[in-house]
Amino acid sequence: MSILRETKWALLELFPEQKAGEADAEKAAREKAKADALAKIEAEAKAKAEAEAKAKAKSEGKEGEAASSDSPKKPSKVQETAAESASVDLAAKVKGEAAKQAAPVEEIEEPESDEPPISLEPEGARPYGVMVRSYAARGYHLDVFCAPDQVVAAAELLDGAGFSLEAVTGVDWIKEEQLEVVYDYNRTDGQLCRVAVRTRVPRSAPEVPTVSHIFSGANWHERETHEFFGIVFQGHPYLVPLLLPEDADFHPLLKDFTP
Amino acid sequence: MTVPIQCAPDETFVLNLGPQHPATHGVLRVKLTMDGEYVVKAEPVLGYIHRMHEKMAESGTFAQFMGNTPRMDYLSALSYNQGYVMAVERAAGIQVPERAEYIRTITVELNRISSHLLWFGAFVLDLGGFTPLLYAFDDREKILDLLEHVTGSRLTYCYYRFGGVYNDIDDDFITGTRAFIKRLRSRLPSQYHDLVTGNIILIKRLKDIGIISQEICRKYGATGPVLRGSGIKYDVRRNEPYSIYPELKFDIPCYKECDSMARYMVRMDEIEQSLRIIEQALDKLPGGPVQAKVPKTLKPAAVDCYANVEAARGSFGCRLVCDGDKGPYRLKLRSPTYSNLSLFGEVAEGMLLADALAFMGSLDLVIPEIDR
Amino acid sequence: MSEYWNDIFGGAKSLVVGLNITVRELFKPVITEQYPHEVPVMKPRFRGHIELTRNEETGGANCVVCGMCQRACPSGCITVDGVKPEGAKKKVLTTYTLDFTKCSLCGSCVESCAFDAIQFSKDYNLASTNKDDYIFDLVKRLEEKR
Amino acid sequence: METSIWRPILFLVGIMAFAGVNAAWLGWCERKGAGHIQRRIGPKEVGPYGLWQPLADGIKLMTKQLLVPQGVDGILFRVAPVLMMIPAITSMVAIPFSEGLQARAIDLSVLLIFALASIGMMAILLGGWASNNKYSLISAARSVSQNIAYEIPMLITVITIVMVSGSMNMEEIAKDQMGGFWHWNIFRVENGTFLYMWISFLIFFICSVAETNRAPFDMAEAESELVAGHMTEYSSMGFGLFMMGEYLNIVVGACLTTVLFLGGWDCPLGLLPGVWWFLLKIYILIFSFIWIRWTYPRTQIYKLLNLSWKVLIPFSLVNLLVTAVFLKVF
Repeated sequence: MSILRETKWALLELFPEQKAGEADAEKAAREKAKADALAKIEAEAKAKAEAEAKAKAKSEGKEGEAASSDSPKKPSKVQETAAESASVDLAAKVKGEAAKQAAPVEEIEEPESDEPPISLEPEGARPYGVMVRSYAARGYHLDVFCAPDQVVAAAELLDGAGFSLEAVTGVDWIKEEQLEVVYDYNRTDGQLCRVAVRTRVPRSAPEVPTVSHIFSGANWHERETHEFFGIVFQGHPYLVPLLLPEDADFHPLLKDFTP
Repeated sequence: MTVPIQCAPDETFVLNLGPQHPATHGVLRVKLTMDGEYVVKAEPVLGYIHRMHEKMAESGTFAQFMGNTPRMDYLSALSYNQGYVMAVERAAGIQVPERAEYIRTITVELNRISSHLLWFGAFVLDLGGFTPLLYAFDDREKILDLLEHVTGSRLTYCYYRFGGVYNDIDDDFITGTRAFIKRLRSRLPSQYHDLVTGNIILIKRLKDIGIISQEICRKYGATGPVLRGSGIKYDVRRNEPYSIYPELKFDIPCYKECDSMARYMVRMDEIEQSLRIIEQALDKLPGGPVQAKVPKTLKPAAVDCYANVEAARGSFGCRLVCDGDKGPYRLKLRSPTYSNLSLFGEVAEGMLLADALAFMGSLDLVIPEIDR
Repeated sequence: MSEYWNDIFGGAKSLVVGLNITVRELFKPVITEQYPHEVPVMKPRFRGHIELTRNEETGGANCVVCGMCQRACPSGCITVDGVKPEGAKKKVLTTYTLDFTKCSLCGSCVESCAFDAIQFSKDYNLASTNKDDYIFDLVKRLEEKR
Repeated sequence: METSIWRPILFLVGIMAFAGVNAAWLGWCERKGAGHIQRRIGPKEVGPYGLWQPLADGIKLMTKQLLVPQGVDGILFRVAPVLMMIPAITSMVAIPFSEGLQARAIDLSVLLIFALASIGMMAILLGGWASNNKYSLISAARSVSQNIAYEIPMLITVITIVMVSGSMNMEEIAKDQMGGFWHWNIFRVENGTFLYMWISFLIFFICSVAETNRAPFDMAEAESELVAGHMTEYSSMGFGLFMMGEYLNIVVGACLTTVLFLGGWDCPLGLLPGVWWFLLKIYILIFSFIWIRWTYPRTQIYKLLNLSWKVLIPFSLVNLLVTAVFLKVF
């Protein structure tokens, strides 16, 4: 199981509803894929040996194409447009089929491709949950949107999984009267998986629990976010301005701040 | 009349190291609680050169922020150029021509060498050796000349553009770079390793000083040579490949000792690896344009993206939030030394003053980058 | 115990090696440039403050007062103004002021210019004790240069 | 001659001139030497080769205000720089520059010089303590522990020399080494013994570097840790006296090394009068001080004490013992 998948399922613990939905969908997909594969194998059995070899070669070529579109090295225009459109589903399906064809019959039991498919952009407001993003287009793999009180649980989960906290920052969505706090997690053990955990709090009461007891490095990042956005990190041991003067009572990165 | 030095009841005293102090390389202030020569508690106080680059980014267009990027880390300015440019390219979906990627790699690696050379000199200066600094500057000067030839400036380069580089390199630069590689290769063993690395005084001062465990690295999000000196083989160029690095052969130096000497060795080995990278990139340099067709005013769709590069001091991250306007809606600049310095307080506890300063030097701090 | 002797003998050797290197450097020629006595030549791409390019034909500025540079400047240090004489097609430049105190030499202005009207100068001796010396009137400078 | 009033006056003037010239121009030498080691020129603007630079510096230092910060111990603060200079100049009284060229022949001149050298350390202690500055205080504490640690091996090696020469009079010790460099204490091969004396010389040399607070043992000054150590709060000539005292200590250290180990004014080739050879020897030694300073990084105070207690003192004790055995046996 790839690290991306593993982390996704670990993080889905926070969102039971989405997890159940995803599990169902995955199960359905798996069954469908299984049925497809079985049908295909039957069809293949009927076909002649030469034709089979030809088909296999073709599907392998397809697989290579599908795999290359997932590789982060060379972002191509095609892939970017594919990244967040419905065609991704198709690509995943093609890829899944290709994998099945190439794989021996015994491995049909685990048909899903290693990388989870890229999530679709939700219509309207985004619900709490985990989204898989195209690394080439976004620069991170998993995008978690959670309630403010789930931030600590997410941090604990990722800490247990060996992630390190790269940065904490805020975004002021003044039109929606909300402040967003983004936590960037990364791994340093050679496996590539970037996670962005984000949460939104109302501008009028910007309070988020601290994660500085889990990641010591969050101490400074939270202090910085506090002074720039006025977000209060509850339970932070020393929430005084870090970069601004000690007596600064303004929050410069708020959109309505004018120096 | 004598006013005795104020002492706390437990006989500790507070030593204000900085903001102006020879060993803090700029305007870092460290509040040290000392017991004799032992550090009981160390608290870095930042913000003396804070300029709020992130707000400046919000107030202009994408291109207008370019001039700010080199002012953050003035020693590896091109890495910062690259990080920001990559973030914008990612948001706007710009494809960079191959030649431009090669030129970027060559120049950014030259810049990395110059940054490491300056660090080497400044670090040995922290340890009281003055001469190696000037030998390092001698070599660094050659790099600055080369880069000035291409970019037009010597320190705060503003060379990369969205979709390419400002202007092409010429044959003078290529021959000059090759000559420089030869020169530095011949000087590294004597002027650097024999004079400094092998010196018993230096070894005694750095061995087993400032041990950063892998767990501390992870908890504080340390990156770059600090992380690689702690035995974690993580380099953005290799682990999260960008530009043309996947096509080049180079090693990631990594030492398991976790002490200041390990960090020192990582940087010295990185100089050699960067030379290797430049050599290969020069050999493979393709022709073609150096600038993609990019609209004069960029207007990427509303997107939230992240770009990461390996700057000389670690992983520099750029989180760019766009709202469909001509400029960034929010630009978060994640500077590597910010995280690297944040572990100073924990690790420096119980150290001697001289060791704490040697340890601080081994972190390779650039204060404008921390304060932004 | 062997470490103890290693430290002494190995250490002494490393110290001698170091002394050998520095004494050899002592007899090598100096490499520094004696700045006020030897004036360096700036590279062709050197990015100094901007100046107006002279039009070879007219002898005046190339500038058509489109204001692109003014808009491109992140720090707002350029002020351009011009008048359109009766019957003329193009505007004629009257003022081009560069507030060098704010300029960060990013070169956005030169890049944005579609008429090749501004270029980087090679001046670098710009020290002054008077702040007003850094408000450059580029039109005047162009005339002086002529 | 011995009773003439002119002799002390001449010597007084001579020593003062020697000390003054050295204190001023060694700074120039150091800067020039450092410059060329680092492939730069060093001072060059004032006079030919920057030779008048010390005068310019001196005038600058003297015309500046001597700042006495609030809260310092006024008397000690003012006394300390003077205390740095006086013992260094006084030591020169006992140094034989050549045969008969000694201000005052004192039987226990070696002892006198060491006694005076210890006072120099007091100056750093007082200056550091009186400054009421934390860096200075740390510097003072460091310099005391350093000086105590290094005086022991230094004195033990001197005892070896005294045993070999059988005298504590510097002139006698020098005379004992006359007649070619194989008689010098450093290479002494009389009767095939004392082949190990160069070890004593090395110990003594390392100790004199440490005693004079020179890099790599400049724990007290340690500019990258303690700003300027005991001199942090000093300005003007207070600072100047400390600097000059440092250079004079180097001169005294070099003279002492020359007399004890390098045969004093003994001339291996005999081309010039002895005093020139003496001067040549001390300037070679001083150059090596400068050379060392601009080559190595600084040690750390605990490593420095370790070096003394774990390496130099055992070695010098063994050295003493072996010498005693040799003297008794042969």
